[in-house]
Amino acid sequence: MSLVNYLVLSGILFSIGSIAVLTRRNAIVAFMGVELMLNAANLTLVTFGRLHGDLHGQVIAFFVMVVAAAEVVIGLAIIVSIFRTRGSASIDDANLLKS
Amino acid sequence: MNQFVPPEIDWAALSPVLIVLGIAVIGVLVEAFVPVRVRRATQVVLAVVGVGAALVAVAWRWVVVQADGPTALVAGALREDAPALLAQAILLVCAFVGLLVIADRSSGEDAFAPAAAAIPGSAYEAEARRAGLVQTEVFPLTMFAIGGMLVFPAAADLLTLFIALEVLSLPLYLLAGLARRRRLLSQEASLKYFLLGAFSSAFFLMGLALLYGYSGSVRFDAVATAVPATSGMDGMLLAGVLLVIVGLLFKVGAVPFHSWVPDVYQGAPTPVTGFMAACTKIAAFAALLRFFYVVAPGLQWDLTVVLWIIAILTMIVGTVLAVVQTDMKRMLAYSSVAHAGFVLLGVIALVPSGISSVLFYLLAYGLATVGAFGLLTLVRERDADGNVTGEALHLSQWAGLGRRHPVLAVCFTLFLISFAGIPLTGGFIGKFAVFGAAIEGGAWPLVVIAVLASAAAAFFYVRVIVLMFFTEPTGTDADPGTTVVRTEGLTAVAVVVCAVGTVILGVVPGPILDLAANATKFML
Amino acid sequence: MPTQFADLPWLTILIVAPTVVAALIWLVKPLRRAARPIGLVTSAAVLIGVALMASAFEVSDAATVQFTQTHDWIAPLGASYAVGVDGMGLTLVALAALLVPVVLIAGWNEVRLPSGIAADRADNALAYRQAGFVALILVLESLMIAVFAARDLFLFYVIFEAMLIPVYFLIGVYGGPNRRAAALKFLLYSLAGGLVMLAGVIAVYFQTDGGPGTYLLANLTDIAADNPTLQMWLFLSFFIAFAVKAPMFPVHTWLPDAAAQATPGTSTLLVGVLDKVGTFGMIVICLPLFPGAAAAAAPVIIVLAIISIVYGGLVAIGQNDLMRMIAFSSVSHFGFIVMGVFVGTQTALVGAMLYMVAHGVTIAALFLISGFLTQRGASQDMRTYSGMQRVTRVLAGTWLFAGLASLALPGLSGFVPEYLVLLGSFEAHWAYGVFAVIGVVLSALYILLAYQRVFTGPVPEAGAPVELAGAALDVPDRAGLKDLTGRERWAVVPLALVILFLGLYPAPVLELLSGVADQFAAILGSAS
Amino acid sequence: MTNPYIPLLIMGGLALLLGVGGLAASAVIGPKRYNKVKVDAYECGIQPSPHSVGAGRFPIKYYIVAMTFIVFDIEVVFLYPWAVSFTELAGFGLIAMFGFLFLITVPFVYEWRRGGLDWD
Amino acid sequence: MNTNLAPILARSTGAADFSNDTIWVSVIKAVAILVFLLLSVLFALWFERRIIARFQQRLGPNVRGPFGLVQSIPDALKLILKEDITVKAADKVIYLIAPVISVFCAFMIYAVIPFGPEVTIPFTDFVTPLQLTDLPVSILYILGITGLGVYGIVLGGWSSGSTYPLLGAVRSTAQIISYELGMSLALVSVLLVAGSMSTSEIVNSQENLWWAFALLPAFVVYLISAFGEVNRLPFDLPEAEGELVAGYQTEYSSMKFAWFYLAEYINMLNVAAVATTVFMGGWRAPWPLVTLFGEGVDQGWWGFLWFILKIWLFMFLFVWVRATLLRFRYDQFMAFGWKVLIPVALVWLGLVAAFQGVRHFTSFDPTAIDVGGLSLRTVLFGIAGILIIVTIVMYLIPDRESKPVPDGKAAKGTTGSDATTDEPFDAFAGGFPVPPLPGQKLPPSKRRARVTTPAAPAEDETTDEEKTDG
Repeated sequence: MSLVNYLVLSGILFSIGSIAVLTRRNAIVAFMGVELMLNAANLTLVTFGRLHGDLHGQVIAFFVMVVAAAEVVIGLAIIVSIFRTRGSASIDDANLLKS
Repeated sequence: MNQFVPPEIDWAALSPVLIVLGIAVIGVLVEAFVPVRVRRATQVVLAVVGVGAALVAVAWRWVVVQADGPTALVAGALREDAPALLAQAILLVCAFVGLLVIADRSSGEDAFAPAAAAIPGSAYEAEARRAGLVQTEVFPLTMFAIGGMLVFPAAADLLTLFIALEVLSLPLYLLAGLARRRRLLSQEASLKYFLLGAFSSAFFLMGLALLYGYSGSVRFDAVATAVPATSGMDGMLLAGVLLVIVGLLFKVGAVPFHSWVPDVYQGAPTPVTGFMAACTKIAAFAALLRFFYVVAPGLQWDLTVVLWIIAILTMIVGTVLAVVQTDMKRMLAYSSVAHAGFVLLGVIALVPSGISSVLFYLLAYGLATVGAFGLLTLVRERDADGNVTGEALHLSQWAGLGRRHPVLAVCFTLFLISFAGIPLTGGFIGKFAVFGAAIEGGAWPLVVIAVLASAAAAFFYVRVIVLMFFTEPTGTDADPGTTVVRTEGLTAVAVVVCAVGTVILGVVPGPILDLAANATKFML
Repeated sequence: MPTQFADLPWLTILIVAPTVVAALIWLVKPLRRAARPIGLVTSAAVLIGVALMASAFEVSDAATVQFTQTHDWIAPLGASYAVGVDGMGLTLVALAALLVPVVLIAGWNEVRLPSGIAADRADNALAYRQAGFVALILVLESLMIAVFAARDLFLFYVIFEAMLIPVYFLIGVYGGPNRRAAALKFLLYSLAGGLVMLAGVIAVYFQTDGGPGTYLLANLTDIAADNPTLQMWLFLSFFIAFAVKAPMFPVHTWLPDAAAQATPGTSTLLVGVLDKVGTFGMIVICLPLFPGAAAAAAPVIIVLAIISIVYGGLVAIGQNDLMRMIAFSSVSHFGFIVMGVFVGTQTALVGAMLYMVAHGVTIAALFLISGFLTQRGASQDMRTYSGMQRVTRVLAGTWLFAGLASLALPGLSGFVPEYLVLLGSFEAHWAYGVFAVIGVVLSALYILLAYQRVFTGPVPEAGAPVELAGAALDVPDRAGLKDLTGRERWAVVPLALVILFLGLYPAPVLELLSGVADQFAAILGSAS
Repeated sequence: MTNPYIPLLIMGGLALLLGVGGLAASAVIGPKRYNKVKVDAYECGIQPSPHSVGAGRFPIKYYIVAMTFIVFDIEVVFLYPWAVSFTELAGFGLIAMFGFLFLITVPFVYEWRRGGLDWD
Repeated sequence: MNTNLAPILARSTGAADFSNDTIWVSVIKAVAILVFLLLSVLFALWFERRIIARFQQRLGPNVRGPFGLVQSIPDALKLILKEDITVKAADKVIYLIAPVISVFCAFMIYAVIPFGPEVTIPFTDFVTPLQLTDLPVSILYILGITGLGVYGIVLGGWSSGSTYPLLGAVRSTAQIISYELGMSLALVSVLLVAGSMSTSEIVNSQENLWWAFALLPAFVVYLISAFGEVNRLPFDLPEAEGELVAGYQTEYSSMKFAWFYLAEYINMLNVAAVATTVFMGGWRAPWPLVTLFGEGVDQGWWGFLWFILKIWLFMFLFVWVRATLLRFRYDQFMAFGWKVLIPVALVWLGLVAAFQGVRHFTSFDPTAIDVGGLSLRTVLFGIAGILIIVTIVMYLIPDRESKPVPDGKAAKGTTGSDATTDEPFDAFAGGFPVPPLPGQKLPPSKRRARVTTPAAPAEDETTDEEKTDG
């Protein structure tokens, strides 16, 4: 299987993720979109690592995972606190700040 | 397989970052072990001393670097060179005053929710407030953010940059949601900041991945050397560079990546807004400078168009939208967008003086920003019973403030005219330097637009001055509606430092400019 | 000539002293109550200082910059602190130094208490406001002296912009009912012009070698000589700023508003001195730095100047507001000055320079005296006045005197410069002169018409309604208005003396100016 | 066979086959006797409420556990490769890992002291 | 893959050699493993019931087959033949998938467990390791699959659309992830000394010394975590009958239920196998036997025997504990995981790392201390001994502190909460009875004399017994 396929896949994942962020109104779903984007980047990294024949890509992916995890923690904390206040995790409901 | 070679680590060179992050860690331990009574005092002292010590360390490293030349640290992940150190110093100065504002307790309470996780408006929250609980986690959080920011200008590879980006962002996401009053607004700001911030860092990461794929490395210099090699993957290279730049532009709040700025600035606790507005911008621009100046020269032709458009949009949109704002914080937010556009001129210029001028601009802007937001924290509303409540942020509430509180109003005016770039303030010299660099870099059409935008921008700064000095106060003498609270003194100190700094930068900027003139070259 | 005077850093002292006093007045509470006397003494001292300095001035060498001081200021940007005056600079510094004490005397009671202040705090509040006013005037004096003395382009620019701030506050805080809009308009116009100039200032930096001392005017000549297009752009960036400042058609619209809303004292300084910075800048910066572009643009500018002259005059005739009338007359006068600068003959240039001084004095007299009247009558609308020469004889007389000076009656200050400008214009092209003459006629019209409307005719009976813009208005008692008080007379006396002096014996001043004019006219002449 | 993952795929395929097959088998073999009560949610014999308690939400406490878990999971992610190449990374790796462990411990201690680990 | 992993594989000296295996061999092995697991579960069901019955002075199943050995088969068949109910409120697809995930993940662990050394297949001369496959990252693989297994439970509980399953699922998730940490940390110290994540290499590294002895605290932590991981008593909170009916499986029936049930038992076998492999020398013969009978007992099909024995040793332990201990309260349980297991595992890891560091990277080699022939093994044993003593001492200390409290039972809370109040606890203060918080104690009840420890497991078993036997 050509490595390009992986890149295409990661491109698709990245697009899906960003579309989810941009169009979905639920904070959690949007957040998952972001995670999908990060993982798409990870896939790209690992693929390129393979392409270049070194382990850097994988190592970077490790770091990215860590960062993503930290982001999850912070994100969950924020979303949960909002959710508790409003009983909803919709971004549209959070519109006290005029745009 | 290569034998693992442990990298040489020059601990001394890392000392500023280590000090700040070390204090942050100690701050967390303080939260865990120090009794509540003395916790806040301990945290404040730790943080202030930490930032001060880091500043001293940066100064020391500056001397060393001036003598011995720049070096690569931690196996090349960081660079210790003049621009990095200068950016760090500027950052620390702004962080220092920002920290003072954060630590201040005007009218007896700080700006942060005592129980951030409590449901706004709940009985528990009210109880926590009554019990006089204080939010002291803000100090470690701030220190972590500062730590990330310190790494930012020095980062010489994309991975380090990415991690620093997150280290500085994550605490800020939280800090944005901690406002004592207007909890819902604050939480919402936090959520928006987080979602959009995470979104942009995903873009940054994809850019990183693409650049890694193109060059086989995430080092700036490796990417730069790979640039001339035409391998049929130019599209990937360009996409990667653009995505990375998008991630950084988001942090500086450039149009079209600015949508978070007004909301977050408005919703976040005002001291945090000041800190964030100043320091994030400094760090992000310093990183953008390094990335752009190291990687972009080979790509100049492709990138220029994009960056020009972004710079123009940023200046125009920031200015135009600021004009129609009626909330002080939103107005300053849009003004900060416009300022991002001005600073971009220095980045785009791609000439040595661009580096120093951008740094100078950021210092001037940072001081004025922290000072302005510091003053915002002092102007409060007063309810029917005469109790002091939240900040008076509507423009109309500032009417006639100059009559009652001339010193405050004059300081605020000073910051505003510095923003507007009127001479004898730091803002003017900054604008002068940046525009100069842009003209030197051949971007004179941008300068023309920037000049026009500055003129238009003056309108909304001046409008505030009009309100403060020329308008009759809305309330009566007995019940002014808007009041100015006494501080613990820390904000006063911060504002005075900012004001004096702004004037010094405007009247005798020579020494600082001389210093900055040393920082005109990035170590590859 | 006492040489010990010449060695002192005169200009620096004159620049710093008022600001220091201003800071003291504003910050030190006990001094606030005595703000007005202190301010007057300071400004008088400055005037004496200027006189002493002038006595040390080498008149024979008026074209050379004297009392120079040069220090590095912002070395990385090539900016220096460089001051010095030539004949023209000295004259204008003297004008500024003269007008400040006059304005302070005239405006002694101008500062009123704002509404909504409790009675028990009124005293303090008034003292505070007065202190603020005096302090701002003094700061403005510093800046005015500095701007005429600046021998460094960067320094000039900085002061040029910084001057806006005190004026802005003077209009905005102490002005009339529409002061806010007027102040804003003033600031935005000036700032926009100034920022355009900033672009030019920066560009100049890169057109020269960009080292230390780059901005010294002495080092700057014929920027970008090999690139006429660029020079034209640079010239325009400066010219626009100066045109806004010296209100020229079509960027004059801020002036009538500002002048009408500001206190008479502020208007005096604004039109009498500050606006001269524009024409001053055209002479000392536009001409030597961009001679080629100036010569190329001169015809267009002269056309604009003529439009200013005619338009200003016509609109002035149509004004009902006394202050606006005077402001529009100034637009017309500034047209003369600009024309004098750009027609390119030495005669016209000398005329323009003298015009600046003369206009400064006459306009000051007009503003101040009109101010005395309008404050008494509580209205600036000319239609509410009539026959005032019977009620306030001295006031009417002095107003007429100043007005005649303004319309260039021979023997008064306006005549010689206007004559010189006309002469110089005819020298350059007959058409310029013809149009300029129309301006002279118009000026006679608006002054005399105004005099007729306000001061002649019957004194209206108290309570008689007057048709005003379609609405009947009860006119306050006009018959009971007081004539000029002693203080007010003392304010007018120096101005009248100078008007007479300039009209009867302008030679000393001309001597100061002609050398300078030779120099600059030569530049334009050689370029074209 | 050089690729060790192929047997895993085989194993996975078989396990899946078994899992799905079992369900299919019972679906085919088992009796089907509809009864309204049978398909209701079980709530100890009482009439079931229309929605489950909390409407499918998890109590807040679990989020805290989840977050803490993530922190330690990260730790483990880094500990494993380090442990395996312990001798190669030598003293540098050891010191780095101790630093890392310390940094992980700090928030843990913080959370402990501030009651994040108390389940009530 | 090869290019990347080649260096890592090349370093592995003790890894099993699969180069002879073909796809068909793998298929056969996989089928064998599945069969082995299914049979083991059937056996385990019987085994558990018999043992528990012994503990409770009963007989247990004894009707079908010798000693009731085939009792499990009709039990299992019955489940297939039952009606497959899908509850109304369920999220259909996930409801269906959840048990498959569970059982799938349970099956997958054994793919990397070595059953024995290289053997010659009987009746052929084909030589192959008794292991389906081995990865350079087998341990990570195991942890990963375990983590994936959580999805089965949490999705099953959530998709049922019912209260009790949801609570059970949530509890189960929290529990598994909490205890997985202790488990992972315990494993790190083994990786440290073994220098590999490959299961076969880890087994080979225990040729001289089982890590269970050298790394006793890690072993203990692992064992305890394993109980939490597989939801067994005393940690069977997700399906605590008294509280949550049957936890996440409440709404499941027929084969879907069977898969959950099966997965649970296979998971027991899984953790037993991992414990065996990582800590107990895997298929290696107990070293006294090697000393007694020579290397022969450590080779060939003998390994398989030792492996099975060791697994069932652990299985016995599970049953033993179930029969002995009571269920934890949830807060105690979480506190134990977070405040005891993880810190202990961390500290132990630090000690091991420091020891190894000193040994490898300094000239000072503690294992080379040759005072009276002290070897590595001796030193490790010494450390283990000291730790045991320390543990005992620590165990004693709170006892001494609690002595002044008149009611000895009050200080049993493991949370170590310091919120002791002097006021007596009033259970009815809020209008309805509430249990005491940690640190609070109930006032002596009037009916105290009549209260005895409820033998919950015993009662369950007997009812179960009657039903199946009947």
